[in-house]
Amino acid sequence: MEEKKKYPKPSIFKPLRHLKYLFRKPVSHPLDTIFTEKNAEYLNKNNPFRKNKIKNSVPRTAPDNIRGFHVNDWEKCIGCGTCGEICPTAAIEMVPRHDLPRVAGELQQRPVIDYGRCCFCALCVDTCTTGSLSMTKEYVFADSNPDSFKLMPTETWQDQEVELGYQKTEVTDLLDLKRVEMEHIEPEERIKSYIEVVRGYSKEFAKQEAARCVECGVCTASCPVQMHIPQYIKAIWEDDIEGGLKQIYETNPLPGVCGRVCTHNCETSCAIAQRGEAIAIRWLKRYIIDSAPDEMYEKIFNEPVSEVIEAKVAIAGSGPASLSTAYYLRGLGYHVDVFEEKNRPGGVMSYGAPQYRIPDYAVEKDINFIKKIGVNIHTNTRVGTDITLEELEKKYDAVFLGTGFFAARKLNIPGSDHPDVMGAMDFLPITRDFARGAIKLDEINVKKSVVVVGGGDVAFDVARNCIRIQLEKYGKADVKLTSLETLDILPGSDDEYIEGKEEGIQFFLGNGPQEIVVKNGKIKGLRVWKCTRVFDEEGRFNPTFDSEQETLLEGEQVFFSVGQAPDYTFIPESLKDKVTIERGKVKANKDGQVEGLDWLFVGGDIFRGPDIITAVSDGHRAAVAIDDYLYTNAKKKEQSEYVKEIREAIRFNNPDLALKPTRKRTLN
Amino acid sequence: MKEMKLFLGPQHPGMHGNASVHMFVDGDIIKRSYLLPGMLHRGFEKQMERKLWVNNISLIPRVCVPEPDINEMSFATAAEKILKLEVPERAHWIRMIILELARISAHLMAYGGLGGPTGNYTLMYHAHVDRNLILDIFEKITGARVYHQYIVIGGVRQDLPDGIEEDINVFIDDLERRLVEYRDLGIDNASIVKRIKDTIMLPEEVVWELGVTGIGMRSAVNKPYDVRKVVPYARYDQVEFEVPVSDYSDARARLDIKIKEIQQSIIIIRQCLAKMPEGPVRVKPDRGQSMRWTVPKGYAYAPIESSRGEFGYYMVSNGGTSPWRVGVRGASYPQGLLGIEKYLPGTRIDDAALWVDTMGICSPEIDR
Amino acid sequence: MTNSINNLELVKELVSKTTTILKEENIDVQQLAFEVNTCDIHHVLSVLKSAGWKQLSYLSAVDWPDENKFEVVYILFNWDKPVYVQIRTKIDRENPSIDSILPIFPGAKYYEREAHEFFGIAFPGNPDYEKQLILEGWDDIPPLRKDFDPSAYSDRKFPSREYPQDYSVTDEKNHSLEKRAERKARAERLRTGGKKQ
Amino acid sequence: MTIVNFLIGVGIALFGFVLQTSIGGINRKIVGRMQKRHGPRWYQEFIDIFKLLSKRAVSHGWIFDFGVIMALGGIIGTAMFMPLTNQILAFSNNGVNYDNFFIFVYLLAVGMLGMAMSASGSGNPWASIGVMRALTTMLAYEVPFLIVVLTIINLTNQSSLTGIMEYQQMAGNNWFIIAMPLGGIVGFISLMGMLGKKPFETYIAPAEIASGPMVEYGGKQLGMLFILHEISVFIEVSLFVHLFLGGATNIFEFLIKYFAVYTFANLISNVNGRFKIDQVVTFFYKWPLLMAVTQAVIVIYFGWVI
Amino acid sequence: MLSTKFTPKNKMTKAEIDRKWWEVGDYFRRNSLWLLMYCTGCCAVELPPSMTSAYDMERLGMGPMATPRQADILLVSGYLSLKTLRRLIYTYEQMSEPKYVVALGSCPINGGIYHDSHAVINQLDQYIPVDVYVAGCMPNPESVLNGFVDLMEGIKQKTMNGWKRYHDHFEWYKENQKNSLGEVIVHDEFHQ
Repeated sequence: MEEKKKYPKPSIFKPLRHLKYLFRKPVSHPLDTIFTEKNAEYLNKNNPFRKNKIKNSVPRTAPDNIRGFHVNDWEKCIGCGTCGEICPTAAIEMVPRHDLPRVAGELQQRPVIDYGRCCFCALCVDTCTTGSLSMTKEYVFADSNPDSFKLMPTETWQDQEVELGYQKTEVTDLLDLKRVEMEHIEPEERIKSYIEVVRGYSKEFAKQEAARCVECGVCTASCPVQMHIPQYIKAIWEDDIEGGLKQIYETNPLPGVCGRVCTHNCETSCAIAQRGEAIAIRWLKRYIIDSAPDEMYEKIFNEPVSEVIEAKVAIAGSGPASLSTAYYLRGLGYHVDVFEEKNRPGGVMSYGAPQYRIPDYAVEKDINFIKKIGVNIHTNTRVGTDITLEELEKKYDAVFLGTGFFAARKLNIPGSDHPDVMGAMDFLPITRDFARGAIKLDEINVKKSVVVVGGGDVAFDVARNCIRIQLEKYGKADVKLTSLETLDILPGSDDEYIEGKEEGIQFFLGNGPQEIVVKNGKIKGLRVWKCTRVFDEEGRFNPTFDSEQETLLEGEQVFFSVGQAPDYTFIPESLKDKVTIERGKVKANKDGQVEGLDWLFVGGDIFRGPDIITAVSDGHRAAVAIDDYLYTNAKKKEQSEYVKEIREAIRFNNPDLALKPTRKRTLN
Repeated sequence: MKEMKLFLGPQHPGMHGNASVHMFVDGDIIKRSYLLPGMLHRGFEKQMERKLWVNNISLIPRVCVPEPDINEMSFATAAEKILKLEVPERAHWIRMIILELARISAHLMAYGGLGGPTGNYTLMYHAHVDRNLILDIFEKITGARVYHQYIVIGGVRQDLPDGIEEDINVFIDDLERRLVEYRDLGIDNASIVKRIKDTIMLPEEVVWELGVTGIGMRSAVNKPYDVRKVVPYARYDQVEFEVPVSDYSDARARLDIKIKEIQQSIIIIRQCLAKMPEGPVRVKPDRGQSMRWTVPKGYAYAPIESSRGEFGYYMVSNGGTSPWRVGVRGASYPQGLLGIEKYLPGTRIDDAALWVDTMGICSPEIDR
Repeated sequence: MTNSINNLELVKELVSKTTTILKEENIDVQQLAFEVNTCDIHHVLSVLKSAGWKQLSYLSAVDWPDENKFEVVYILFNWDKPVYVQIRTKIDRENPSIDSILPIFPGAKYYEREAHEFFGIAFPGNPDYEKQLILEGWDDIPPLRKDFDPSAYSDRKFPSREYPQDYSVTDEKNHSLEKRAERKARAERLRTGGKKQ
Repeated sequence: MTIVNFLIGVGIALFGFVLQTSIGGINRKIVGRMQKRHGPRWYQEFIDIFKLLSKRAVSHGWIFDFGVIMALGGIIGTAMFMPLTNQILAFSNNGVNYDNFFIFVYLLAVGMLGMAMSASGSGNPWASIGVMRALTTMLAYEVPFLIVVLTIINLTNQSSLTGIMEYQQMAGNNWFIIAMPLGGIVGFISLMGMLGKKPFETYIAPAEIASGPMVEYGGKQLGMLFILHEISVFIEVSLFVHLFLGGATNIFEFLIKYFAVYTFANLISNVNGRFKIDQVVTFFYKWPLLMAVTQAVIVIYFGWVI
Repeated sequence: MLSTKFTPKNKMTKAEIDRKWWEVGDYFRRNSLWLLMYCTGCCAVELPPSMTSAYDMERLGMGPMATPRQADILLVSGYLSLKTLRRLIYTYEQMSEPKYVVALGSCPINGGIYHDSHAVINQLDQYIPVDVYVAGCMPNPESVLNGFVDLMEGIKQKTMNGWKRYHDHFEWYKENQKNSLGEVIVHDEFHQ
C-alpha cells in the first residue's frame, strides 16, 4: 500500500517515450575527431562504398592541462634526474649523453621514459627543477612492438611540433623554491661590533633547509674539491651529524671556514637556483660543523693517524692551501711541518676575512683538528728569513709553497702615493687584530669619511670594517664604495651587497677612478669617470670611460681593493731562474708540481687562486702528487688496514678541476 | 538433485570488474555461493608503504576504479588529520565539487549497470553518455579522464580552470532535466520493476550483522546514516542536502535512492559553485621538496561517503617519508564477501548479477 | 559540535570503566583511539557494541618489527552517537594469535581471514581463517609483513623488459658520470646510519 | 514436386536470409539512433556471419557439430515452405498450397531440438541452463499463440498460410490484428517471445547466463547458428505478417510489413528489460493466455469479429 | 608498424587459391572484430565509453561478446595479477582462431605502476602473444580505438600473427607461464 505512494506507478509505456531519440542527432564523436591521419586513411580505403568519408582526421583536441606524453626542452634541461627520483613507477631512467657539453650546473644525461611503466601522474613535471619537462596534448600511441615504448622526450613528440598540455604552475610546483630564512643580526646591532652577522641555522631550520635539496648533485662538479654535497645535506635532514661530518672531512679539511666564507659555486650552479633560491649549502655545512661536538671529530679518524711513511714534507705558509696539503699529507702518513710568519696560523682565514664573517673560534676549530692529527705548525717562522728555502730543501723530502697573495695592490693614479691611501691587504690584518683586541683603536688609521675602490668581496670587507671602526671611533660612519662594474656584473656576492647596503655603504657603482684629489696634504676625495664598459667584445678586461660624466666622491681617505699581489722574496737566488712566474703566479703542472723542481710544489693564490676552496683543492691535489713523488722511494712502515683505507680514500677523492658556473644574478 | 557448479565471472558480462562469484545451484536456486576475490590484487597496502607521501597520489586512485576521487580524498584527509593541517577554504569546496561529480558518475555507472543484468542496454548507453560528459569535465579540471590525481594532501593540485563553472552548470542542468528519463527507462519501467521489486532484500538485521553501509544501510534502516551528515568532512556541514532513505530495502528502493542521490549531488554542486570563495587552493604539508615531506607519528582513520558506502583509509605514520601502514576499508567489503556467502544463497541465478550490481560491489577495493 | 564532545566523554568513560587503558589519543572531535591489553579486547568490544557501537568499520593489523609486535586494530562506529573508536592491542610477532571476534561481530569474518593471509595472524574461533582468500598459491612469508620485499619477489618471478633501444651517447674518455656514481656510493657508505627518518 | 519447386524453396530461404540480415543491420542502426549513436554499417551482419564462417572451429564432439547442422537444415527446410506473398510459394500443386501452419510449427521444432542437442553436447552448464530456459520459454509462448492461431484456423476453416492471407485480403483487407485485437496483441507478444526479444530474451541473457545455449559456440558453428537465427527470425516474422497483417499481394507490401513488424518488435525490445524465466512463464500463462482464450471465446462462440 | 619476424608462411596455405581465400577472410575478420572484455584491470573502465554512444565502437564493426569462444580479440585491459593470468591463459586457449590480443595501458608492457608488486606480472608477452599495445594510463577511448584500427591494418598486412606464434613457440610460452605461476591449473574449492 505504502509502496504505491513511494514510487511512481510503473508503466509499460513510459520507456517508449525514449523512441523520441530516433529523431535526435546522435551524440557520438564524429570519426574524424577520433582517428589519426594514418588510421583514417586506412578506414577510408577499407570502406568499399565511400572512399573519402573521413577527411582531415585529427584526434579530439584535448583540454589545456591534459597529461599526455612528455616533451623535454633540452635547452633548459640540466639532466638533474629529479624526475627519475620522484617517479613513482621508476619509469624514468637517466641515460648518459656525452655529446652534450660539460658545463657547470648541468649533467651530461637526459631522461628516457618507459611508457611501459609511466602512469601519467605528471609528478615529474611538477618536480622538474628547470621546468623543461612538460606534458603534451598528444595521448594516442599504439604499437605492436612492445619494445617501442621506451622513448626519449625531446622538444618534439614523434618528430612533430605539438601543443603543450600539463605544465607546472606555482601551485603544482613540488620544489621549495624559497630559502629558509637565515637569522641575521640586524644591521643596527651588528655594525656596533664584530659579532658574526649570520647566526647559523638551528636544528629545525637546518633540517627544513636540507629538505629542499633534490639530491641531484649538479653542484658537486662545480665545487673545486667536489664535496659530497647532496649526501651531507641528506645527513643533516636525517639528523645524522656524525655521518655528515665524516662526509665533509673526506674532501674538505676546513669546513668551518668554508661553511662561512666560501664563494659557494655550488649554490650558483644549484638546480633549485634555476628558478628559485639555491639551497644554502654553505650554511648547512656550517651547521654540521657548529653542531658537531669536539669528541665527534675523533670519529673521523677512528685510529690515530701515524707516520707510516718515513718522509718529511715542509709547508711554507699556513693558509688554506697549506693546511689542506698538510692535512692530506698527514692522512697519507707523512711527517708534516708547517711554517707560518705571523703568530697565528690560518693566513687569509686569520688575517684576511673580517671577524664578523669568520670568527676566530671557527678557524681555530678547524686548525685544531688539523693540529690534532699531528701536523706541526711553527708560527712566527718566516720562510726566507727565519728558515731559508734551501734549508727546507735539504731537510725535507718535499716542500709545498702556499704563501698566498698578501701584498696590497694600488692603482697607479695621481695622488695614490698619499699616506692615507691604503691597500686592502694592508688594512684588513690590522682590523682583524683590532677585533681580537691586539691593537688599540687609536692605532688604526681610519678617517671620518672614506672611499673604497673595488667591487669584490674584499672591497666590501674593507668598507664594512671601516663602518665599524668609524662608528666606534667617531660615532658615525661615512663610507662610499665605487667600482668599475655596475650591479649586474659586480664581482662581489649578493649577500655582501645586501648586507653592505643595510649597514650604510653608499654605492657609486660603474665608475672608474681617475684621480685622488689632494689639497693641502689632505685628501679631499676621488674623482671618477663613468665607466661605459668593462670588458671588450672578446671578454677581456679593457675598461673605457666617459670623461663627460665626472663625479667627485668626497672623502678623507681612499682604500684600494683592486686585487692582491704575491711576495716572492723568499725564493732564493739559486732557484729564481728555475721558477717561472707568469702574471704573478708560479707555473706548475696541474697538481702544482713546479716543472724542473720536482720537490717543490705550489698551491693557493700563488698557483691558481682565487678563493679559499680552490686553495683547498690545490692542497689536496698537491698532497696526492707529493705522495706519488715520494711514496715509491720512501721507507714504509707496516700499514694497518685502516691506514690503507684512509690512503685510498684520500687518493680516490682527489678532486678534478672544477667547472666554473656562470652566475645568474637575481638582484636588481 | 545434484548440485551444479556455476561461476559468474571473472570473465562474464554480468560481473562488473574482475571477480568471480562461485555458485552451487539446484535448478535455478542458488544453494551455496562465495565470492572469489583477489583477481585484482596488486598488494596496494604494501605498495603504499613503499612509496613517498607525494608519490602515493599516483597510486591511490587505482584502489577503486569507478570512483577514484574518494581514495584521494580519504588518503588526503587521513594524512591531514595526522598532520593537523588546515586546508585552504577554496580547496574544500573544489574537493566537494569533484567528489559529488564523481558520485554522480559512479551512480550513473551503477544505474546504467542495471542495463546489463536486466538487458536494457539503452539505459546503459544513455547513462554512459552522461558519465562520459562528466569524464570530459574531469579532464578539463584535472588533466585526466579517470585517474585525476587531483586531491592531494593539503588541498587540490591546482585551481579550477577558467569557465569550468559554466560547463558544470550546463551539464548538471541537463542531467537534472533528464533524470526523469532515467526513471522511465529503469525503475519506472514495468518490465524492469518486475525484476527489481521485492527481490534482493536487505533487512535491517542483516545490515547490522554484515556491517553494510551507504545506500544499502539507508534503504533498510530509514535513517539518514550518511557519513557526510554524521561525520562531516570538507564543508558538507555548510551545504544543505537531504539524505534519501527507505525502510524497505529491495533492489528497487536502492536504485530509487541512487537516482535521488544524483539529484542531491546536483543540489550540492550548485551550492558549492555559489558559495565557493576565492583564494589559494593548496598548502604544502611540510617545508622542503616533495620527496622529503614527512608526516608526524600518528594514527588516523578517515571515513568518506562513497557511492557504495563508508569508505575509509586507516593510516599509520611513524614520522617518515612514506606511510607506515595504510589500510583500506573498502565500502563493498561486507556485502561483497560475507554478503555473497550468506545472503546470495536462496536467490535465483537471474538475481546474482543484479545482486552484485545493486549492492554496490566494486571488486578492486575488495582485492586491493 | 558540543554534542560530539559529549559523545567523546561518553566513550572515554565507557572504556575506562571497562578496562585499563594503556594509551589514549584524541584524533579529532569524532575519533578516539585506545590501546588496551589483548585479554580485554573482547570485553571492550562487547561493551561498546551493547552501547551502540555496533558497526565494525575496519579490522586489520600493523606490523612493528622493531618492537617485535603486531598491532591489531578494530574500528567501531556508532551512527547515532557519531564517534569512531579505534581499539588497538599489541600481540607477539612470533606465532601471533588472537581470539576471533566472530561471536561479537559476525562481519569480521573476512577481515580476519585477510589479516591472517597478509600478516599470518591466527584467529582461533574463526572457522575459515586459514583458507586462502585473495592470494593464490602463495609461496612466501605473508606479504604485508615489513620484512617481505615485494620488489625482490617480483624480480625473482616476473622478468622485467629489457629494451633494445639505447639512447645513450657515450664517450670512452668521459667518465664523469661513473665517477659521480662512485663518489656518491662512497659517501653513502660513510654514513653512520644515524637516526633514520 | 519438382526440382524447380525445390530450387524456388531454396531461393526463398536464401531470400529470407538476405532480407533478414539486411533488415537486422538496418535495425541495428535504428536502435543505435535511439541510443544516441550512429550504429554499425548496415551490412555489418553479413560481415559478422562470413567472418564467423571463416574462422576455425572448435568441436566438442560429434553431437555438438551434428546438432548445428541438423538445426540449420531443419530451419532451411522450414523456410522453404514459407510463402512470401499469396503468389510466391515454393511448393504448390494445382492450387493446393503446401504451406500449412503446422508444418512450420513442427519443422521449427526440429531446428530447436537440433540446437538443444548440440548445446547440451557442449557440456557447459550455462548452455544446459540456456537450453532448459529456451524450451521453457517455447512452451510458454506456444500455448497462447497456438490458441490464437487455432482461433484463426477455426475462423477461416483452413490452415494454409496462403489461404489465411487470402481470407484477410478478400474481406476488404480486414486484417486479423484489427479483426481480433486481443488475438493480435497476443500474437505480437508471442512473436516477441519467439524472436527472443526482451522482455523474453531470458534464454540468451548474456549478463546472466553468458549467452545461454550459444556459450560454447565459436567460429563456423556460431556462423551457422547465426544463419539459423536469421532464417528463423524470417520465418517467425513472416508468420506474423501472414497471419495477422493480411499477408502480402506483392513483394513490396511484404517487405514493408515485414520491416515494420520487425522494427517495432526490436524497438520495444530495446527499451525494456528482460524477465526472469519463471516470470516469463507466469506472464505468458496469465495475460496472453487469458486474452487468447477470451478472443477464442469471442470469436468462436459469439462470432464477434470486427 | 614494426614487422615481426613471423611472416605468414606459404606452406600453411599450400596454394595460391588458399591464400586468396585467406585474404577474403581477412577482410571479414578485420571488419568484424568482436571483443572479449576481460576486465583484468583498471583500463576496463574506459571501455564502456568507447563501446557506448560517446565513441561508438560499433561503427568499426566491433562489439563486445560474452564468451571467449565467440570472440576474436582478447582485450587485456590493464595489469594482470597472478590469479587473473591463470584464468586469462585458460580464456586465451579457449578462443577460436584466428585470435588477436590487444593489451591496454602501461602495465602489460612493463609492469606499469605495479612493476614491483608481489602480485602483478610485468610483461604479458612472456605468457601469451600480444598483437597491439596501447600506451597510456589509462588510454583514452581515442587511443583505444586507434589501437584497434592499428590491429585491423595489421591484419590486412598479415602481421598480426600472435596466435601462430603461440603454436610455434608453445613450449616457450608454457615454460614462462610455469616459471611465474608455479602451475597454470586453477586450484580452488570450486574447481575440485
